[in-house]
Amino acid sequence: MTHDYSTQELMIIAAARQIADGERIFVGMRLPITAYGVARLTHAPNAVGLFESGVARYEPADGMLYTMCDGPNQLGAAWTTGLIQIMGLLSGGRVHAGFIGGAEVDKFGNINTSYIGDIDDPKVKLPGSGGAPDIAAMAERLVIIINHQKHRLVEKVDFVTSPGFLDGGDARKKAGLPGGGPAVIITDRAILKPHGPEHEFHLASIHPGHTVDEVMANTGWDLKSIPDLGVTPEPTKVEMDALHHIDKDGFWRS
Amino acid sequence: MTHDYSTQELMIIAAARQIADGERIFVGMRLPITAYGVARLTHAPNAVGLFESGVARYEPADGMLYTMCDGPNQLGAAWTTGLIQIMGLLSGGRVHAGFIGGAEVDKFGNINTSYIGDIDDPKVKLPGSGGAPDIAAMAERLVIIINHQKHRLVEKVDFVTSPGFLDGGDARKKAGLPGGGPAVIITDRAILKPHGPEHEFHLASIHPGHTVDEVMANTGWDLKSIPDLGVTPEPTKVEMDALHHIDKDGFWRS
Amino acid sequence: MSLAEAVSTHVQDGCKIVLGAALENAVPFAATHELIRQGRRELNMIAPISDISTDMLIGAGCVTEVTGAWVGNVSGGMGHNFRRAAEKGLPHPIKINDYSNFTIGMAFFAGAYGLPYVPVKTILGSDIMKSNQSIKLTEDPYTGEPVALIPALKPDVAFLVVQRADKAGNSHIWGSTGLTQEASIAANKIIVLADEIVEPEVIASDPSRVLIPGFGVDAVCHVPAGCHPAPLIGKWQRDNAFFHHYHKETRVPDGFDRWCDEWVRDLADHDAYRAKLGGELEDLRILGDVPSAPANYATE
Amino acid sequence: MSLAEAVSTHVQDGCKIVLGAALENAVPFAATHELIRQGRRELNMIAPISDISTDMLIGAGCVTEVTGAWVGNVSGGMGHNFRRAAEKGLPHPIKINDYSNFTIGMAFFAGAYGLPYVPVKTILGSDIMKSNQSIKLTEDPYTGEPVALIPALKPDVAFLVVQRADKAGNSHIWGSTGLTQEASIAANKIIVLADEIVEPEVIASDPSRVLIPGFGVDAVCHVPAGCHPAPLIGKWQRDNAFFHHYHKETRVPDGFDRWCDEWVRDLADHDAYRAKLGGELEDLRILGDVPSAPANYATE
Repeated sequence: MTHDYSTQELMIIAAARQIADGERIFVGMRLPITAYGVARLTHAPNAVGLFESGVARYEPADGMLYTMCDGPNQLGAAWTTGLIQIMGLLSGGRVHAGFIGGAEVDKFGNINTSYIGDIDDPKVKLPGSGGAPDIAAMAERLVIIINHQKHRLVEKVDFVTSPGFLDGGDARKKAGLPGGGPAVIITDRAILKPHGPEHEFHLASIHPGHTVDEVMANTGWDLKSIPDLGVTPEPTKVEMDALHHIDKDGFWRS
Repeated sequence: MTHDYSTQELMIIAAARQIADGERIFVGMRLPITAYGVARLTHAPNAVGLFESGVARYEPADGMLYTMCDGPNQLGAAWTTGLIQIMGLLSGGRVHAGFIGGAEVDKFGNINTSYIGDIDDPKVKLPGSGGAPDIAAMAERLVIIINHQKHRLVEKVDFVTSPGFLDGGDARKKAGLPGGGPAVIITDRAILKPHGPEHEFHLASIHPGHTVDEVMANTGWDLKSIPDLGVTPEPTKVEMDALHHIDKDGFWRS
Repeated sequence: MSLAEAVSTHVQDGCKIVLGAALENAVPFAATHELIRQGRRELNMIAPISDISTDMLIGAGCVTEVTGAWVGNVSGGMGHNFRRAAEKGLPHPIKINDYSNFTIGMAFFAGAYGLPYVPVKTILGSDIMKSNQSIKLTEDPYTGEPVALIPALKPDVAFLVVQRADKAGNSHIWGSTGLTQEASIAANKIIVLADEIVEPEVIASDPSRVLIPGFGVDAVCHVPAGCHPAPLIGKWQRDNAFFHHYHKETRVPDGFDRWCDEWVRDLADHDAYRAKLGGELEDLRILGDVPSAPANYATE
Repeated sequence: MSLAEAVSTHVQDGCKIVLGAALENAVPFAATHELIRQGRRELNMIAPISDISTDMLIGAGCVTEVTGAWVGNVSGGMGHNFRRAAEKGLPHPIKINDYSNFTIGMAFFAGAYGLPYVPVKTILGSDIMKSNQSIKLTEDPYTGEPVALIPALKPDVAFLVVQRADKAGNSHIWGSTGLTQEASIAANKIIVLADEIVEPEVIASDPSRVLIPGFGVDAVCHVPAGCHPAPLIGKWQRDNAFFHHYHKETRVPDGFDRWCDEWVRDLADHDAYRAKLGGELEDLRILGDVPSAPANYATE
């Protein structure tokens, strides 16, 4: 099968579709900021992008960003202010969605970016949380982006940096978390969504060219599928044109 | 006896002497802001004036102010910001002194600017607290300015808007108040200071031309004197020159 | 959107309203007048200090609750309508929720940024803890020391005067801002009264000057001198005589009614108010130019 | 005052230090280097995110405690020294006090403004509540709902890079500021690294642009490009290659030592560092001019 898009481009388009018009989104760098740009150029022209350091933007920055604090992300911003003002929107329940990644995610959508192994004697000390726990706790919904490997999609994370549905069922609600929790996991092989009263992540669609067996073999828990399992819709021409308009250098093509 | 200063000018100079160099002072309008200006021009050239609306100044404003928010109080300020930033200095224990007035003050330096009579059916509803309780609670010391009349200096205020020593003794400490409490009451007849372990306000000095009997007759509690009761020192020429430099129109002369 | 339309769309009887939160500057008096004209009732007016704005609304019978630190006339002292309502129930009784300036600041801060309450020491010892029953005296669980909890305060609508905004409500404010940012972010709706409407490029040239971004704003109204008689930094001087006049005229209820007819009810809108002020208003217009040093946002 | 003098005067072994709190811009790397040169030990580094600054200090053996939300290399990912210290105790073990960005923000806010603690919901459900034992899980006394208490955090010294300051430390900052204001006000001492020293009139022309007033500042040092390799809005672009180079060179302890000798220990001061960078630094200097629209502070 030939596709004139890369896997990463498919992931970007899938992520862009998670943004509705007029929404306030915690964007983050790299793949999600590109997805935000595509959404703005296609179906969500009035979305607002938020960055933890204290930046809100309408139009995404012109040019490549290494960090959210780089000059191009501040020039012409809607608002350059403090962390409390921007993350306070989250705490105040005024943010629709946030994108986050991680080293590990488990079947209930809990994310680890802190410690692999024992916290007092970690095998790997990861950089830490940044603002991800705040986003995971408070945003109406969370979009998780991660590479689909068995050691990344695990039965249970070693450390819950950013809470998903915790132990499943009503555990998240009982813990007092106001936000809706993770709505989707977008990987390089498939899309997973929470299903049923346990909120366990199920296979929701498989990217073109991949198989259920392959996806299951690369997942660290006994992955079930939703009843109407399908194939992830391919990017439309309009979406790809928008992506190419942003990604002029073809960074995401390979 | 002739003096070439008015009573109000004497009060201003007495108030100015309460400011030490380098201190951060909650100033307020009218008499205290003039006192602040005199202090800056004489013994406290590095004092900093704070205003609740969100203003910090080195030099006092040029010209007459009706409110702390007037343009002249903002032009050339050290900082124009929010209320939390300025009053937060107070809450954070970084303010040396504050000036406040009131409708009533009692023998323990408690101040009422809220309700005369019963709170549920007040005889007089006063405008309210503004930031005075915060200043009274937190500043290292409080300077109270009030006209010396029997219905203003009372045995016990109807409503403690801004706490002094509460019921006296260690009541203030027990209530958990971090600031040092009222250090002085400057009136148009005398200066009162807390004395002894009860922190009851005593007569500390009498303004030139006034008598102990007259002061006592105009005080609503059985006013005692400190052992070394004296006469309030007259303004010096340097102080009066500074005052006249600020009060060019002679507002405080009569 | 006209201010009349913004008020009729966004303010219902019984709303919790912030009419400016910068204390004595940038008070949106034009919105005060419009609320009186449209006869809103049972409002809860929330502000640390809004000079005579709250007093006017009380006199006009719009208010049943006052939440704040101070109500009066900064030039004249007492607010006569506030006194009559609190002392005699005229035109009808009002409930007063007392705060100090810092504690109402913390209440707005908590409301803005999703904190259920904020623990403070600055109100300890004050009888405000007795009169305002939402404030809880408790113990700091770390030290055992007394601490007062100030619960979050979330207004329904905040009206704000800004020096300049674009059509989308992205707003520049300078000078002291009191609780403008916290009160507006805490509010469910924000209505901006822009003294000047400018091109989006002007606002975007300085995103650090933005106090309220447009994505949080529900209506933008172009209302020159909407702050009169309060000052607006770089735009309008304070009309001190007007405050004294109000104080004198409103000593008795009849006097307030006459004042309110003349200055509010008999005028169609803020344009008519400005026309009535005429040269008095022009004398307050700031004509000088004392510009800020530029900040450079170039990226290379 | 020279930066070397400011460090030797104000920083003792064992201090709690903030080296920038704006996240990835305005990081005071010149102060990082000076702390390493002067061999400070047992520091507790506090910051939400300070890019590779914290990693350098850990590698140089200056740090025994890290308090924050993220330590790494924003360009390269992991911070090798941070990993070695946490995983193998090299050069020696460090204690990690985990926070999320918003909760460390609230800890600074509480420290700045005299609140004993701040109750938040944003950290509920996270194991950070277990790893950071200063955070208490409790019940909101108003609703009975779970809430986490974040106690006040008060650094000993905060170093801040600002675009311009006068000699007294009155400072203008623009662009996003992260927790700069809260962290510095919470700190016992503030040391300003001014990219440019200007006349007092420039700062006074715009008091709303002041983030840190001079009366809170303990030392002002003129340090052009003191942020390198981090960016400073309107002044310096980010040196992305430098971050990648650091990441590559510091994979092994010997590599870090060589890097640290070359770029820190063998250089006398920041002037020598700038001279060594030479043209590479000049290429990052922002030469364009995209000025903010002026704000008028005239009073009449």
